[in-house]
Amino acid sequence: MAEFFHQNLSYFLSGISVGGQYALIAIGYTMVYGILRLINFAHGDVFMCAGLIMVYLSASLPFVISVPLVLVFTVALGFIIERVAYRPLRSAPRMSVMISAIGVSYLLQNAALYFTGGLAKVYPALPWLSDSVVIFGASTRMVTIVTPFLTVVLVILLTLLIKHTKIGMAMRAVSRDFETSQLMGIRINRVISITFMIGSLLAAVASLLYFTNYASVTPTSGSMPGLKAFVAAVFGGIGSIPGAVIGAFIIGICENIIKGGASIFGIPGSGWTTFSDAFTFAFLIVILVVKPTGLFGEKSVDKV
Amino acid sequence: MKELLRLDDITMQFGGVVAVNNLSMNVKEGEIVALIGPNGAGKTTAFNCITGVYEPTNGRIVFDGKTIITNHPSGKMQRNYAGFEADKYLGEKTLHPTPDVITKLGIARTFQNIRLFKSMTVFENVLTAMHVRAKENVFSAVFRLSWKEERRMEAETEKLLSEQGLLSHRDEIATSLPYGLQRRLEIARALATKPRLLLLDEPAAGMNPQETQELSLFIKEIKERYDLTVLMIEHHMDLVMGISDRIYVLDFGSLIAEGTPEEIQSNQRVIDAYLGVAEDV
Amino acid sequence: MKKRLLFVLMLLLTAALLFAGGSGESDSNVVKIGVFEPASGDNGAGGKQETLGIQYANYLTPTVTIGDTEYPVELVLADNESSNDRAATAAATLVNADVSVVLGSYGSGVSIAGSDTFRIAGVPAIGITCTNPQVTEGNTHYFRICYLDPFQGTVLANYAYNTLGAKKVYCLAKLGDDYSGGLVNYFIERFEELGGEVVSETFPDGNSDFTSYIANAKNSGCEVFFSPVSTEAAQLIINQAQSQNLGMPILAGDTWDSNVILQAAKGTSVDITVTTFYPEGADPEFDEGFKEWVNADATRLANNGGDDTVAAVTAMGFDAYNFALQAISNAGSTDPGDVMEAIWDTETDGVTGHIALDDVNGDAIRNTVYVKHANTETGGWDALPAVVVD
Amino acid sequence: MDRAKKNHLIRIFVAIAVVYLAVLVLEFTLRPTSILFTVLRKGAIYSLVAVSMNLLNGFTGLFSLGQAGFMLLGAYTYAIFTMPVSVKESERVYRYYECIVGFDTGSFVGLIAAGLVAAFFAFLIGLPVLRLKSDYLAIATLGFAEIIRAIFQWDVLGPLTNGANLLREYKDLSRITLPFTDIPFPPTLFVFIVAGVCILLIVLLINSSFGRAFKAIRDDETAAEAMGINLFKHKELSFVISSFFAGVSGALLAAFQYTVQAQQFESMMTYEILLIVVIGGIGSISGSCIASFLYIALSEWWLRGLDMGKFLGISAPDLFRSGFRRLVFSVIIMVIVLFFSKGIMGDKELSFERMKAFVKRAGRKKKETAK
Repeated sequence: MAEFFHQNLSYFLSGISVGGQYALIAIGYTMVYGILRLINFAHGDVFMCAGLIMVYLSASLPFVISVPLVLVFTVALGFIIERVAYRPLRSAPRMSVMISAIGVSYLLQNAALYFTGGLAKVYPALPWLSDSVVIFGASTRMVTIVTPFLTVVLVILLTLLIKHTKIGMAMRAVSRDFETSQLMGIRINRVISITFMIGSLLAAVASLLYFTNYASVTPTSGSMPGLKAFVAAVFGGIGSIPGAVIGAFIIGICENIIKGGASIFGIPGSGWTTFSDAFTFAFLIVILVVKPTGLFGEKSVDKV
Repeated sequence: MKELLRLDDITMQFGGVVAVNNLSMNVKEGEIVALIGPNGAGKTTAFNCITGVYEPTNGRIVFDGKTIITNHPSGKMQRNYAGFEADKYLGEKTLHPTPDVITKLGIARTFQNIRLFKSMTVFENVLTAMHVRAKENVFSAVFRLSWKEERRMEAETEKLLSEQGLLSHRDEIATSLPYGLQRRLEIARALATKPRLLLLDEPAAGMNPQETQELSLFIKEIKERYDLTVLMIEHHMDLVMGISDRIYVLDFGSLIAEGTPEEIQSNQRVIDAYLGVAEDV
Repeated sequence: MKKRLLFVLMLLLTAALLFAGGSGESDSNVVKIGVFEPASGDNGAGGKQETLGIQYANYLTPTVTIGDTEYPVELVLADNESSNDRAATAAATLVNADVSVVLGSYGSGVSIAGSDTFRIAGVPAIGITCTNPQVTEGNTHYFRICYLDPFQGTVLANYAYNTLGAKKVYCLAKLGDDYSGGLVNYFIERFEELGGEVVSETFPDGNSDFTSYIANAKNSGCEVFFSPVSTEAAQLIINQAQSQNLGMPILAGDTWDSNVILQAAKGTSVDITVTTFYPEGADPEFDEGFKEWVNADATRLANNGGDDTVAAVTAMGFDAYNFALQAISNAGSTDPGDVMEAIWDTETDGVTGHIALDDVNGDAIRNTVYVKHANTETGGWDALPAVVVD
Repeated sequence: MDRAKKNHLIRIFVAIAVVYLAVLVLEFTLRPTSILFTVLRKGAIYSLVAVSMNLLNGFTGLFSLGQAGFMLLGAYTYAIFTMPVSVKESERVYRYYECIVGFDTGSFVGLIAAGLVAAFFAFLIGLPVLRLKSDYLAIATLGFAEIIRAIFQWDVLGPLTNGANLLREYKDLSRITLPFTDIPFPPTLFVFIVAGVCILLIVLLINSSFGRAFKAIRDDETAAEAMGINLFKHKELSFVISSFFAGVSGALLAAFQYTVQAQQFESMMTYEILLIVVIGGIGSISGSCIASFLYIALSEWWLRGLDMGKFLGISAPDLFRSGFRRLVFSVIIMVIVLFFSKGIMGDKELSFERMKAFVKRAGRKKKETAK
């Protein structure tokens, strides 16, 4: 047993850590969906851009300055995307907004492709976070240990913000009933902007953690984590923050268990790892078919 | 007269809200029956139960002597069921077909907030409703092997439109029609499915007295011409009292009265619950 | 307003069409050589270094003599984006630019994918570092100046078994990648023949979490980590091997011979050994000239990965260009068909050794594999004894 | 049939005949590797898949993002079916596996099989998925496409799919011959004929009683159901038919590319097709076709100069370097999505009257601006 634990600890460690990073991205998806009913396909790419911004900034600035600047720039990026690509379509059919989101995603990826020259950029090693540590005999990085705790702290802060501040109340109102809250004098555009900014901020934090672990940024680095985070959000019941976080941890851990399947279950590895990404989607479909509203989602009744 | 539709103990409960409570009623062949009641009394919910949009929590619906819908509270519903007769239908196998099956049986409906196919012309709206009775499959349709059937449907649509006085608007987009004509088109579309029972959900909503007058004639006329039985929800008392053979009154989901227009007009409970309020307005 | 904007947009597009149509003018006084290399995607870094070698050779020898006339040589670059489905279009671009011969590509998959376009157009192509046998097999238009995977895989397996003394090896290839999949396959064939044991896995496209694979390697008791993947993935593997304390030597093929790897490995305790085509220092004259040329221009320096290390693929690119020039001048014509005929019998002496092709598939006859070890302190390569197979 | 309608149909047929004739003429005059053929072929293939997606998204109102997955199924089926047995037995393609498919067929059978396999899988996938609504349907179909991609890369299926490796040497465009002969079929014409016939079938479907039922579902599900239209049956039908044609277009793509590999059928491909549908106008067949050709011409041809250092006669190698084309291209797409959200055609179809009117209006506008 001890031997088993010792051998396989590293799978769970990286599962929990990547799960925490997915969770931070997933919150951005779930909040935006809660308010606008929009799958913000560009969110994963905002995450990737945060990584690239860090690469370029840290080349000339010390970390004390570049890290806060990354957060600021990413938040600004989120704000601008909402302003330029989504706000003009507020009254358009939902499909157009979703297509605009796909367009933004395409644009961000291609812009990244152009500016990086299509090459992978090496992410700088952040002091302390990227130090190696050994826990229970498994060696890993500090960031692996820090991520779950940081995630939980940020989620608690966010929950407090939503529960107890005025803007949080406005967010809840808007996600409950868009039109009525508009009539009640809530400044919808402001609420939506702030939602996007919070989402981007968390994505920036996630990018710091994620790319410290997997230190190379390519134009498509954001798409897979983005999709997985979205699945996590759906799994938890889209619109529900705790749901998204729990979903993200489950997906992160399962994914790593599949990759380590040969070692954990003693199954000879006949290409199981092929399914480490596909698994996420299989999981998603099962959830959607069995419980379409996810773990904590609310059921809505169509009025006839 | 033969009974065409019968509701037995129909209860519809959404979570803790009982929208329709133990409703039993019947409609005989060739009648015009009205279902009235104040806003939120559960009239439209009852319609939705009959047409298969909702699955009633408890009760049975019989159409033309055949049980078409039956259900009893089960699972989570059983624990918080608030209606009557909870175990009366327990033995029966539940049955809740989708709305299209009900339509094929011969029950057609209109909607409270007109639901026309908004991208289609008047002609296409009616033609689409013919699809359900069309004798063709997807191959014969694509390769135009069933062009005779298509011609027949088109001819029938033309006939139906001319009978409803809509032929002059044939190629206009349905939603660009004036309100009254949209209502009329919706009825025409329902007729295209060849129903025996027509359910009208507030056909006179938003109409002025003169239009309402015309509508009442229209309903009588189509009833005769197509040999229909009509069940309608309506707020316009003139219309209801003018053409109904019998009236059911719902309040807070429960049936509070039934009878001929004269009986209803003199029923004290109805006056208290409904007409009294209406007179104030 | 919108209508007008649309109209202007359409006018612009029509104009673009006209210009694009007009750009096909052919200049009969120039010899065109197509460079079919990735400048982006997984293999972008390697592709750029290989292109640099070609460009440097072009800088040194900008003309070719056909008969008695000297013609200037123009390089036509097309980016195949390291993607098999874009390769055909990039190949078509080159063919339409009337090139006499095509050089490339880095990465076997794109070469195979672009191959049919060249075949139909009758344009010869010379593979520089695509080592998968399928590139040249069964066709007469694709040639190659490097050794093949069965050869490289055998050498690597021998090295792992005999020199490193490993009995169990962990192999990691990228899913759907002809290069790494092929090399791992030949490696396994040979290694099992020698009596060793192998654990083999693949990772999907876009994967960046290698910690589980590293844990798998450790848990299955392997002694060598063999992963001849793209430099993109290599960076991540080295990085995570360091943090996870892999504790076994990493063995890889020619792709890892890149300064990207050196930069990632510098200051770590990862033990990396690679096989390659050319060790820096084998031809000092070439090395110095190239360094000077690269350092003279910021773009070149960036394309070389930010420093002036001489990658083996650069040397190969250099040789390929000179080989192609030799073939053109042997053919005495710029016609692709004539060049194709002439390539079979062309021989040159390049910085990576003598180049001559066999008569079956048009593959280079090579018998030397160079071995390098990454020096994690200096961030350079230490040359190990080369392996010569007779 | 009244005369106006008849004239209209005749004019359409004449126009189509002219296009096909033009393609045939080009085929014998231009060099076979001309970029124009790339645009024409790929444009026709994308037209077909865009129209098939339009059938789902535009005409039935089902937001499905599984197109790439069905194209993959079609492409692989076609490649495996039409690859000669001698190639399958040799080591040229199936190098690491023993191919278990012991037969080969002609390209026509291959195309039909490609459609049928895609349709069959669509049928199975549709059973659970089509009960979902809008975004959830989109994300579930996207998920299925990714799962299909992973399955086709699975080692265990290697004897069938060659693992994750390339398939080639099947009946690609250079190997397709006229039936019962060895005379090569003009490749561009072949693509045009297959795509044209398929699009014609879709048009016939849309203008049939079933097409009207699809549109009814798109306009108002509740009302459609109340009119006796079985939602699930019709959605499934639309899904299966759309996937059939996506499969055929996948097969054509495989034939066009000479090689095929599961890896390329990623979600970005579906997004591209969706963008084409939107640019052309959701619910417009001719719009989808026009947009496909424009899209392909822009991305593969007209903007290529942006990558190669020279565009519109302007030479700026530092600005116009690799990747700039795609950047400009995505900006153009964003402009279209934001400012012309109805697309080129809206939900109308192309007709001579409309073209005449457009030219007239544009002419007037031009005069006005000139003043």
